[in-house]
Amino acid sequence: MINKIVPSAEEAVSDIHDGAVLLLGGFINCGFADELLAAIHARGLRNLTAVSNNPSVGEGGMVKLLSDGRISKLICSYSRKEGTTLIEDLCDSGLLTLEIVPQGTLAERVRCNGAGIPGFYTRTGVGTPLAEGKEHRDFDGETYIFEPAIKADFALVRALRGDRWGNLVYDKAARNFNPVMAMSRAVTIAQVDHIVEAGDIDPEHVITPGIFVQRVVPTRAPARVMASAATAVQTSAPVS
Amino acid sequence: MINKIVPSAEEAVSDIHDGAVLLLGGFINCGFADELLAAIHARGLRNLTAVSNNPSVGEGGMVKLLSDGRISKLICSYSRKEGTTLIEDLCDSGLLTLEIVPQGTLAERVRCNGAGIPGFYTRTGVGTPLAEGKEHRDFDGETYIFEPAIKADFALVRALRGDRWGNLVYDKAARNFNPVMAMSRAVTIAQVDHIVEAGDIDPEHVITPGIFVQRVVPTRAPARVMASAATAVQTSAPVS
Amino acid sequence: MQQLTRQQIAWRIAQDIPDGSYVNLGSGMPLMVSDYVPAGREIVFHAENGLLGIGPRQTAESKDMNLINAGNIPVTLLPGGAFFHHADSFVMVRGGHLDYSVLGAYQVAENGDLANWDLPQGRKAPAVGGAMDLAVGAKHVFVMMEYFAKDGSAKIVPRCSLPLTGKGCVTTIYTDIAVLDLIDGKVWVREIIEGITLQSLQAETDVQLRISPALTLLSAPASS
Amino acid sequence: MQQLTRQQIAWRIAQDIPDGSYVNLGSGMPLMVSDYVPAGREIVFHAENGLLGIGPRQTAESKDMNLINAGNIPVTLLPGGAFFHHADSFVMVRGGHLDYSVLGAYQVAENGDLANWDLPQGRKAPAVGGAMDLAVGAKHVFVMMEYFAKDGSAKIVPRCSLPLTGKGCVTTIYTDIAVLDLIDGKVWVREIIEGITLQSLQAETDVQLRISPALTLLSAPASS
Repeated sequence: MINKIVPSAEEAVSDIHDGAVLLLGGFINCGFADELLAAIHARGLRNLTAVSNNPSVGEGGMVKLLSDGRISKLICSYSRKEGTTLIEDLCDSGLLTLEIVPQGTLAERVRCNGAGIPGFYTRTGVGTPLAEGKEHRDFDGETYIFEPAIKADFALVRALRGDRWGNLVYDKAARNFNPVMAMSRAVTIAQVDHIVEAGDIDPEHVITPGIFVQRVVPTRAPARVMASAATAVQTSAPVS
Repeated sequence: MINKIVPSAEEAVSDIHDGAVLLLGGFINCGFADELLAAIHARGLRNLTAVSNNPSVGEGGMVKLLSDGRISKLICSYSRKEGTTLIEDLCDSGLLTLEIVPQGTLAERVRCNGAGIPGFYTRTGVGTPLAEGKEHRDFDGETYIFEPAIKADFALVRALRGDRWGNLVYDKAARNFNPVMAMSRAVTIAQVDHIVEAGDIDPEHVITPGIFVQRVVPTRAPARVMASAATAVQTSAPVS
Repeated sequence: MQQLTRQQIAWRIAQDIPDGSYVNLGSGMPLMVSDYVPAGREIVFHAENGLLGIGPRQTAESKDMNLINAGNIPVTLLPGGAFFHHADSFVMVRGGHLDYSVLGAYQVAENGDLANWDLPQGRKAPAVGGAMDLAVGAKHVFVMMEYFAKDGSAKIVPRCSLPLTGKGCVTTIYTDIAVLDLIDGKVWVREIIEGITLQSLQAETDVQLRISPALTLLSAPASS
Repeated sequence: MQQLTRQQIAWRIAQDIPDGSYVNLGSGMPLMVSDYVPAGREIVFHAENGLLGIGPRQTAESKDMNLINAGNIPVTLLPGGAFFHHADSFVMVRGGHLDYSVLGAYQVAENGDLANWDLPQGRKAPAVGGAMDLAVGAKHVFVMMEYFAKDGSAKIVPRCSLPLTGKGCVTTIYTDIAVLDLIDGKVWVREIIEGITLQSLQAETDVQLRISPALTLLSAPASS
């Protein structure tokens, strides 16, 4: 019988090793697997590479990993953490290396790995500082750059519902990078707010089929996705 | 107001031109936009290129286009039509050119076009006759071949439900290539069994978001997806 | 001379987006464009984080923070909207499925080059987000900005000195003073506010400004 | 000497697929493997046309032809199953997410090369389907075939003379006479039916057969 449900976050992350490359679902502060990240922090792991659109907002989850120097490389599209100089300080002190990747390129580089594709050509970034040192190639008179697949050891995703087969569905915009990270060739660990019976998710509605998910962990604390207007921090860049 | 609903198949295909490249959703005989194909046939169009996993089973839809010599090129993974020598006869008489593409490569080549990607590298086909003449390149000690994106003029898809914004959901295995073809850069025309109000499809359940669909046409004849055991023709290859 | 407010620039841009368009609004100023969609038009707004059909901002005191746009603003979804994942979201962007992208800018060059990220001064960590994909992917790239930078120099320049976001991608620039179309490496003034002459604008701009055959006054309702 | 029937080969293959595996069965003979999953094991069967969790064939007189496997057989879906589109289906295949692929073959070479398409005789139009993706993508590629071709020659050959489906991809061959593992370009006989000697099998095979340290008799229940 297939049962991918692991009772605790601690158990689910117990084989993650120092130096591991971690794919993190989530966008801004929405759809991060915060309890898995906390369990990784509690294990004292170091020298981690995080592939995440942005450092999550707030103080929990990956931010604690960052501020405690556990993450030595961050591959992201948006490295700023509004209201703090955390990222800048870490970079200045040599504790953190940044690789900045356009958001769509980040998603597609992760998908490539999951799809058995070594990388892809894109017009995104051509002529910008992010194209420097990359292979350039013309197709039909347009210039593209080659962006390699991102390989990883573990993917940490957050879902609304999941079953023992690993099928997942998400909550609104908390879907974001999660299905893409789950699809990678890494060991995918899903923090799931509601565990349901196999078959409870209509097969037409499954977003991440169980084949992509190795472990399902119930969320311990109830979802806190409601925020008062005051705490709904805007993290917009000043332009763009 | 957005209203992509076109009352008739005839009107929906009225700007398809001789020599057009058509992407067809459908697999074996399941999920083809048969009424759109019939309307194209009725227009007398010629020299069409069809991108389709296989010639559909039965005598309607694309088979009539094939047998009447309207399709001059077929890009597919499986060109046989069991119980007939239609394809062989057309090829022998020089009326039809075949391009055989592995099934997963076909899907990804179409997705590439929709995603702004000029083609992709795959291990699929390396060392086989289908790799001949293609660019070979090694990544991490593995050999890959380059497969170019497939450009097309129109995509003809079949869906279960659709709304005036062009959102689509499919019926079970009739989903197959349809969302992939819809996602291309072509003009996508969807034959839809049930037109519903915008909002009737839960935004969490939408498979093809309306941005990918330009026209929605109600199916005229009721869906005939039930077959008695006797007519459930097997089209399996003898091996594989 | 009455310069347009940011709200008025947003209003002006909204007038140029036809019914049924698929549009991505960049964070910050461009998000205001959605407040000024003319009555009778349905515009489908896209967000990078997997939304199509974005409606008004949430108004309840308690916000659902799992329903945000790409600028972390709690929004609603209209009937006909859809959720999807980031890879599909950027199939839409990179694949040319969006009709319009509205972006802010620090500089735009006359050849359409766009610089809208990574202020070189200060020690801010880099942030590019989805802007590079939007710059190359959308059929029309509208820039929304003030005509002059804080130091008084025109932000339309012969060549960007700041790091580029995209090459030759900008199609139209909407500013507080003028609307300018970029066509084949030339800058055409399509609209200009009352009380300023093309000569005086040209005198403060290092790029050659050409008069569009359809030149009209740039104005916007005071209430916008 | 009692050769295995096709049903018995299918039974034998099913014994080697562990609980919880993700498996694609090729059209034709390999589909029989799903009839012999040992009690207590849950195997998730995948079909190229966008199904995971395929259950038994439909038994009603009227079949739902929108619920077919890749061989056009009307099937059912188990609780926990899912539908998805062809691009995602081949992310699973090409991306290495399937544990086992079971394919038929015309020839297998000792280096693991597989030839299972495009019979050169006759004038059949070409058909490759998903076999090339399955050959390179699945973690284990099992071949299910008769040991000898109709002309009496062994189908395990030093080098395939027929067009290849995949290079060096086959991991194990299940036949009516023997089970053979392909490891680093060498062929190891792991099981052989009673009443036939390795010597006599070798005499009819152009490839050097090695005796696996774990060699046992190949047998299957008569009822399978």
